[in-house]
Amino acid sequence: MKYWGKTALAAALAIAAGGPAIAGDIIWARDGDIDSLDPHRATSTLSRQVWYQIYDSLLEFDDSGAPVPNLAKSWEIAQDGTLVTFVLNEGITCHDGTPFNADDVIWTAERALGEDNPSLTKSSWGDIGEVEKIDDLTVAFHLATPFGAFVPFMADQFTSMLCDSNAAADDFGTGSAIGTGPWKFASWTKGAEVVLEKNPDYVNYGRPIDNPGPPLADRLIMRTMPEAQTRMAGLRTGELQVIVPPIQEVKSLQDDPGVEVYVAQGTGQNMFLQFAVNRPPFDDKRARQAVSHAIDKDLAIKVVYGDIVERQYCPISKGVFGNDPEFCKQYDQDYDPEKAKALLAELGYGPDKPMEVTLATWTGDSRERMLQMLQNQLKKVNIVANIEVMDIGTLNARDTQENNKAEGPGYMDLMGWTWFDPDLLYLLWHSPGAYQGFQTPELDKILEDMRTTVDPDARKEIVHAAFKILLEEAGQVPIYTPGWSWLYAVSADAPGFKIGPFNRALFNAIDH
Amino acid sequence: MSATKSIEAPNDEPATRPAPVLEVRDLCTEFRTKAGVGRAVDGVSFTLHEGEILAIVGESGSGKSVTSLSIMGLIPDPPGRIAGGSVTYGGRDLTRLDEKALQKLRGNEIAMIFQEPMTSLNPVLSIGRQMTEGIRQHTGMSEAEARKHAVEMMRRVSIPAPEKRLGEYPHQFSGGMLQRIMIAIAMSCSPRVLIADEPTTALDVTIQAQILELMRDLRATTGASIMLITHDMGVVAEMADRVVVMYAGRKVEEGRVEDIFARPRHPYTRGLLAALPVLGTAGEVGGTQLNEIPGVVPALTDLPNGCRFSDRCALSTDKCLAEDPPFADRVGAHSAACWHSDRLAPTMEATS
Amino acid sequence: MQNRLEKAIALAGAAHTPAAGVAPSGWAVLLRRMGRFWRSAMSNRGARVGMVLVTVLVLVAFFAPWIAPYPPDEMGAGMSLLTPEMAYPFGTDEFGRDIFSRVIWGARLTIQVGVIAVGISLTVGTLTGLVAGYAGGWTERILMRLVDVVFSFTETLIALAAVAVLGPSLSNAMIAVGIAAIPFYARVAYSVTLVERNRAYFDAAYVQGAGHLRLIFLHLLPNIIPPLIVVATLGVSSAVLAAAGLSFLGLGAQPPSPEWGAMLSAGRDYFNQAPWIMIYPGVAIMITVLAFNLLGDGIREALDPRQTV
Amino acid sequence: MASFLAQRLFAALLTILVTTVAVSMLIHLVPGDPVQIMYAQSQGTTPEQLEEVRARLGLDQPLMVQYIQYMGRVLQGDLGRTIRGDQPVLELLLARLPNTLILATSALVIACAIGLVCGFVAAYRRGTWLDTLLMTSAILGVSMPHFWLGLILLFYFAVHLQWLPVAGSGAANLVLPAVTLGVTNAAIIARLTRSSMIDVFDQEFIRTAYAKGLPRALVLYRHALRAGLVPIVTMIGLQFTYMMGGAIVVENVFGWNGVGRMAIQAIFQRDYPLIQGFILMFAVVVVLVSVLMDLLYAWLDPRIRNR
Amino acid sequence: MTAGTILSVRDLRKSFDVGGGLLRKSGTLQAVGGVSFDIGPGETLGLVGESGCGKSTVGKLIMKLHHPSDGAIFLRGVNIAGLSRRAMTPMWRKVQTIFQDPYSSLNPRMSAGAIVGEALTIHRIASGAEKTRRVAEIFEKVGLRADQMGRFPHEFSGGQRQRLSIARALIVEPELIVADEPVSALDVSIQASVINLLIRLQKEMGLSMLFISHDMSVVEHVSHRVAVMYLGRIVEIGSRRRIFGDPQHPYTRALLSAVPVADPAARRRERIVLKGDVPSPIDPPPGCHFQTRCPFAQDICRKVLPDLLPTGGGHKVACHVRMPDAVA
Repeated sequence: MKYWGKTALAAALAIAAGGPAIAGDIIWARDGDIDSLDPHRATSTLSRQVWYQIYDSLLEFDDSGAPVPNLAKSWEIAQDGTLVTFVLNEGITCHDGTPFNADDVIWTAERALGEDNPSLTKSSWGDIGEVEKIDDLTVAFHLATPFGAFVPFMADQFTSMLCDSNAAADDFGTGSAIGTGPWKFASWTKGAEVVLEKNPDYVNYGRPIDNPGPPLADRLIMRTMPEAQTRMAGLRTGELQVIVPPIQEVKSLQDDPGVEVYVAQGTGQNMFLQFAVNRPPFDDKRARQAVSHAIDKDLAIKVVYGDIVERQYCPISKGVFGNDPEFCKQYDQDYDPEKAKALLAELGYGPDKPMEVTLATWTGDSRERMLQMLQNQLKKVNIVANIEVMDIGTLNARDTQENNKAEGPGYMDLMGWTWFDPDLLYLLWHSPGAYQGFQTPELDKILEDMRTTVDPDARKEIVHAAFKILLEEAGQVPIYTPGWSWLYAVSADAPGFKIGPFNRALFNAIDH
Repeated sequence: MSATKSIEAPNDEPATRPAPVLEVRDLCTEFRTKAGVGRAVDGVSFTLHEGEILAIVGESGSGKSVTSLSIMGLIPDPPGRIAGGSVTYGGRDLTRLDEKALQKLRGNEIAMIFQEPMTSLNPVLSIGRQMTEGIRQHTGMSEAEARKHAVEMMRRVSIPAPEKRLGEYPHQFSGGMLQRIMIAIAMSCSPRVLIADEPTTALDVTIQAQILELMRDLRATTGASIMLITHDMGVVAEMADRVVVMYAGRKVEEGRVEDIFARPRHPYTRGLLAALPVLGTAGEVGGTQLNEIPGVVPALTDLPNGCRFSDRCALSTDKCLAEDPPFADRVGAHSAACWHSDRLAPTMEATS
Repeated sequence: MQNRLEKAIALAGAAHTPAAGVAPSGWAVLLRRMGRFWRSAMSNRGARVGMVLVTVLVLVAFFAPWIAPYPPDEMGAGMSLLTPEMAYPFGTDEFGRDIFSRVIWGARLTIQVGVIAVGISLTVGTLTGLVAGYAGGWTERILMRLVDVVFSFTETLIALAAVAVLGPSLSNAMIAVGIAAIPFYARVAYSVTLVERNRAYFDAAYVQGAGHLRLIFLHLLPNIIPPLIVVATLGVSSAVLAAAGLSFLGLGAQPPSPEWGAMLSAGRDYFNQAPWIMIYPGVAIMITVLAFNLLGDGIREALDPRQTV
Repeated sequence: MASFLAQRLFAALLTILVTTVAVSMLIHLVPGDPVQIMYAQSQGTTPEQLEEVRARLGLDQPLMVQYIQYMGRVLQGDLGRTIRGDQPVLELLLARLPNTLILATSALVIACAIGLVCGFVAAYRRGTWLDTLLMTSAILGVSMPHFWLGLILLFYFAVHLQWLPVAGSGAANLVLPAVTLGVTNAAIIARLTRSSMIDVFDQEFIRTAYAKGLPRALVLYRHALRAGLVPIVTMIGLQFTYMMGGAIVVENVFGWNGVGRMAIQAIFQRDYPLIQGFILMFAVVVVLVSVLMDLLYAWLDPRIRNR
Repeated sequence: MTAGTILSVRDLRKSFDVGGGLLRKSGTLQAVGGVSFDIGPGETLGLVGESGCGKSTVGKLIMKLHHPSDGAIFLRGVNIAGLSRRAMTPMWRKVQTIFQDPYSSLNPRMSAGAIVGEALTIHRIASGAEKTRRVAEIFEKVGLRADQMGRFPHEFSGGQRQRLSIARALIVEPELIVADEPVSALDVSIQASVINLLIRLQKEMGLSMLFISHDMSVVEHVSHRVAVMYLGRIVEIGSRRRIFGDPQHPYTRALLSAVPVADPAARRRERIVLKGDVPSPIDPPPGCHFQTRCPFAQDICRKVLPDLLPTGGGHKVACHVRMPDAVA
């Protein structure tokens, strides 16, 4: 009796909340939710993909991956690379109607670099001394040392420009987010959906898409749908316009005339193995090399991903400055189980005394399957790997923990990073390192040089020197690229989708 | 006790006997159990006459309760069913009536009360509801009229403050009160027959006395016939006009109450009477032994051949073991199912 | 009166087994009476079916290495995603692993889950309920209040909390499921103990001068065991279900463990192309759970024919 | 009745109190450093920041103080903030709770509708082929893992036949999860109803009702059902708790955006404030429902009502 | 209390807390409110009363199955009222009990022999073959066969079970037996044999017995002396002859006249039918507890609780309006 009433009410509410697809709405179904829309507080691709729709950076990447003007119409490097001055475009307005100017840039930079609550990627900004307002539309960044990656970083999503009106909100990133981008934040229901609305005042200065003005559609909705098959069904019934397709279904989708499958190229993503190097067995490079020799990376990739990912040879991804498969192959441990066994035998492991290790990764995509492949291959050289799959945050913590643990079984994990520049190597492997893992004084020195070297050719030499150490020592064993969130299946009745460089999803030109 | 009438004297003249109200003929009721089919009632016949109290007496497992439920058509099916015989009331065979017709009779012309007043009333319905629903069902009275009638009935069974108590629930009453209410419910449509199945067994002796008195009064004022089912020979002696004794699903003896107690014609009846300590008759402690009946009541699925009492009977002969004694009217209306009835009476005389 | 009838029949039907001598204890007798109890349980059709299934399951688990044509995690045993055929009766998964072999090996894990989880809850629960029911007073109040508190959380939540703390793994899931079910056993043990304690035979033993241990272990325990057998049998099915559920959510068994819940969870990505990956483990779970349910129901019925289901 | 309810309320409060103790201590049972696990982000957090977090969560205080502080916050409605996204836990939970309640309630309605009817019919027709059929289905239903049933239903009705939408949180989306959760629980209710009703049918007052000449329908409805309802209501209260537990799994299968799905995410993300909040809220809901059921029970059973 | 007294009960009281919960205590049920009596060697005291009068509680108090709230229980001169369980253990060799329900009083998981012989083990009286011998002996004594020792309770009939219960009580050779409604669950035909057995054994073994029953006829048959209880108190106590022949308390009279007599000729005797029910022991009426139902109640009865006073010849009655001109 009372239940019926309640249910009827519930049904009414539910109908109001959901319902069939509405023209003008682009619904993008993904396997996970954002963490936050604060670019200083979240790092996940799922979050970045969304806030990229809301905020612009000073610069943008063009289709070739080169930095081009965006919010800033020009930039100038002076004083041997220690002073970078940006001139902003006129007439840009924030979503709340206030004009976008130098104050917003300074507010953003100071927020990211300040002591209170610094950006998680603070170190990637470079050693910035001061951000100076020259006039309303001119901002100067004073660097302590020259920093080769500074300019391209200003095209990254981690340097998205936030409007200073965000300061008034106490729920910035979760309940409000004011930027200048093509879409305005409307609402976020954690676990369910993020709703963005078209910014009618948007002018496209740098985004690599053929639409100079505001987006064509009215709303962009990111919906969390963990079950891959339901995303598929939703796409096929027209309820959804864009989905993250399950890898297993890519083939069938490619054959479907009603669906277009986009595979991001030049994502900057790389998937690699790393080890807890501060204790046995992986404190010995032979153990690491043995692992690398033991795994048939090509086969594993083929079984798990087919041909939608490619083999990665270098510590940084294809499409990123310095990537050179031919160079890297020289130092790579090719598939050679016998050699692996021999190395292990040197260390005292064999059929009677298998090496027991933990093999971890984070949840999602088909990484768990990848681990099962690796596990299976390792078993053949008497390495018994126990798989652990966890949340990315947990994995990050775990890696650091494992590197600081003196006891316990060997530990390695399949990790992934996405970056637009080899400066990533500094972040990962310069002591203390993101995970306080592999590091050598020699490598430290090389990476420091890499940061301050601006000349491309010289910088490339240095990058390669770093590669050589990492690969020979098997401190980082590259496996494949890309690694996550790089597939988009788009309904044919929503044409106009595009993936920009470094996996930027662009919805500005979708007509639905 | 002394015998006041000679054995041979006819006890009753058919002409003086009141008209029969309910006639049970060759009633058979079966139950299916895991151990097999058991005949809880096997070929029982008797007649209930206008205005009389007929006691059906027997120990547990004798089939007396099943008999009463069979008459009411309340045998749960499955596992039970009436396998044969007839129950004639008002010219109709109740065993052949459909459910609708039975409903019209139950509680209206034939009413029943049960052993446990506490569990025989619905704990979640008010007394008023449980009293009026039957009245309304049979008389078509309005709720208000039915309540008035219910109050009247409660008054008749001496429930104080009946108007107030109508709204109360069974747990707020004592056992004796509830049995009064059960009787009030049963009598509320002025039935011609009241079947009382062990109505006082669950009650204390002083309450029992109240209830028995009430039933006697009701019989006197309404003229209803009462079929009293009990295991208590004392109650039988106090209440009954006539008695049917049952053992293992069979009627073993029938007769007027005085005759049964004075000159039982079945060894089982005699044994029961002798097993009972009678108030005010005891000598020195240990001076008199109570009569023992050896053995136990047989299982209905595993009955002895011949007479069902044969394995416990002191008088048992080969004939008893081989042949089931028929129920024969030997001496007028006092009769028994025993090959040796005639050997009994003198023995009884001798010991009493 | 039907009951009275049955009682009478049971009474009369009771006979034989005249073993002379004074039996030493309730335990020996319990064991001896198990046979009778067993036969009576097995007279129920459902229980027989359940028993056969359980036996098959146990045999399969025990002889898994001989029954399964391939090791459970052998990749490339066959081509990936093969439809069921003679060589791969349940087909193969994305790694070419033989689903049939994995399901067979999974039986071991399932038995393990059942034994360990039920072992935990049965032991702890029975002792808690028994002690609470026997001791009475404050011991009883505190123990049973605690049990009530835990009971009101439902198994799933407790299991989730335990896994949240301990981290996901099959053994943690087993422990979690075991702990979560304790109140159930404790309540049954408690209520049965109360009933038995209030039976006159307990008072009789008490006034014979029997000590605490004698009263608890010789008089009470053997009498509360039969209903607990029912609870434990049915408990196996809920433990198997709960553990599979946790594995399904990724909170239990980790890859490449052929645990059925985990297999099912992994298989759903392939439902369109290879439904068998998901179907067979699901069927296996269902049959196992069904088997223990049937068996438990049958035993219950043998104990209390009125509770026929 | 007042004393009955007072007693029940006392028990309810006690349950919640014990829960708060358990919940506040939960974090200490975590092997390793919970703060590090929780707050590790991509580029590491400095030890100072971790210390600050520790202080903020009060983890550097003695246990008793921690508990008192925790209770102080809880009583002000502050269940802390999530690690991921830094959102207030209570708000998040409350935003999603209705979804879970809707799911559990709809499932309960389905379960009751099917379960009560089937159980009643089976009890009434005890021993017949209909009883056997119903009870065989019921035992199959009880044995069905609901995540499996859910997936099969999902794939068949939503993915394969495309009869029902898969995206969103509309009424049509509620159908499959509610049915999944409802059907398996219907089997349980059917079994319990049957045995409860059989008990009632065997009661002597039913015989009395027939002996009064009441028609069968009236006896079944007024006498049997009313009396049988009392234990069944208690049982349904318990079922609701199971539904809440089951919802956790089913929400994950169907992507229904309730607290259960958030809880699982929180467990994967080791978002302890959220996990703690979830457990506490769950306990409160369960306790409230059971108090509600006690009320209903007391109202249905005059033995308690008039005490 | 005389030297030969086996059991002497003095002002025994027992109350129970009832209802209520954690928050409030709703009341006290005075089950036994000051009961005193003696039992001599070889004597049977019948304790009669209606349900709820406290007669079973008295039995349980004497067996120490309940702990008395107040008063003394002298068993062979030893006050057992305050004894701990441990201290009581040897006393249980002196006093034993027979229970009402032949079904629940025997542990279904133990063989008949084990049930009967348990006390021998507990009190370290006998073990092994000696134990078996003694169990066999007592089996024969109560009319069971020694070869039935290995059987289980469910294999015995109700009457046989009650014999087992008797055997269990007698194996420690007690001096006093508390028999709590030992035959009321049995069919009439079985009842007789158990009563006969009890009387025979009592004589043979020189037992004293407290025979608790609601059945006046049975009590009359087995008792030397009889005590009548009403609402937790003894209202009349005396020899069987006095109680049944010349009852002084109106309640005793009413009780006797209420018993149906298995003789149709006795129908026309005069009867006292009491009105109403027994009041609740949680809230007994003021003054004499019986005053609410007593046909002879006077003002004093409504105010003063009468003491149990001797009237001579060991007979005592608790009534203000003693009934000199008994109508009997």
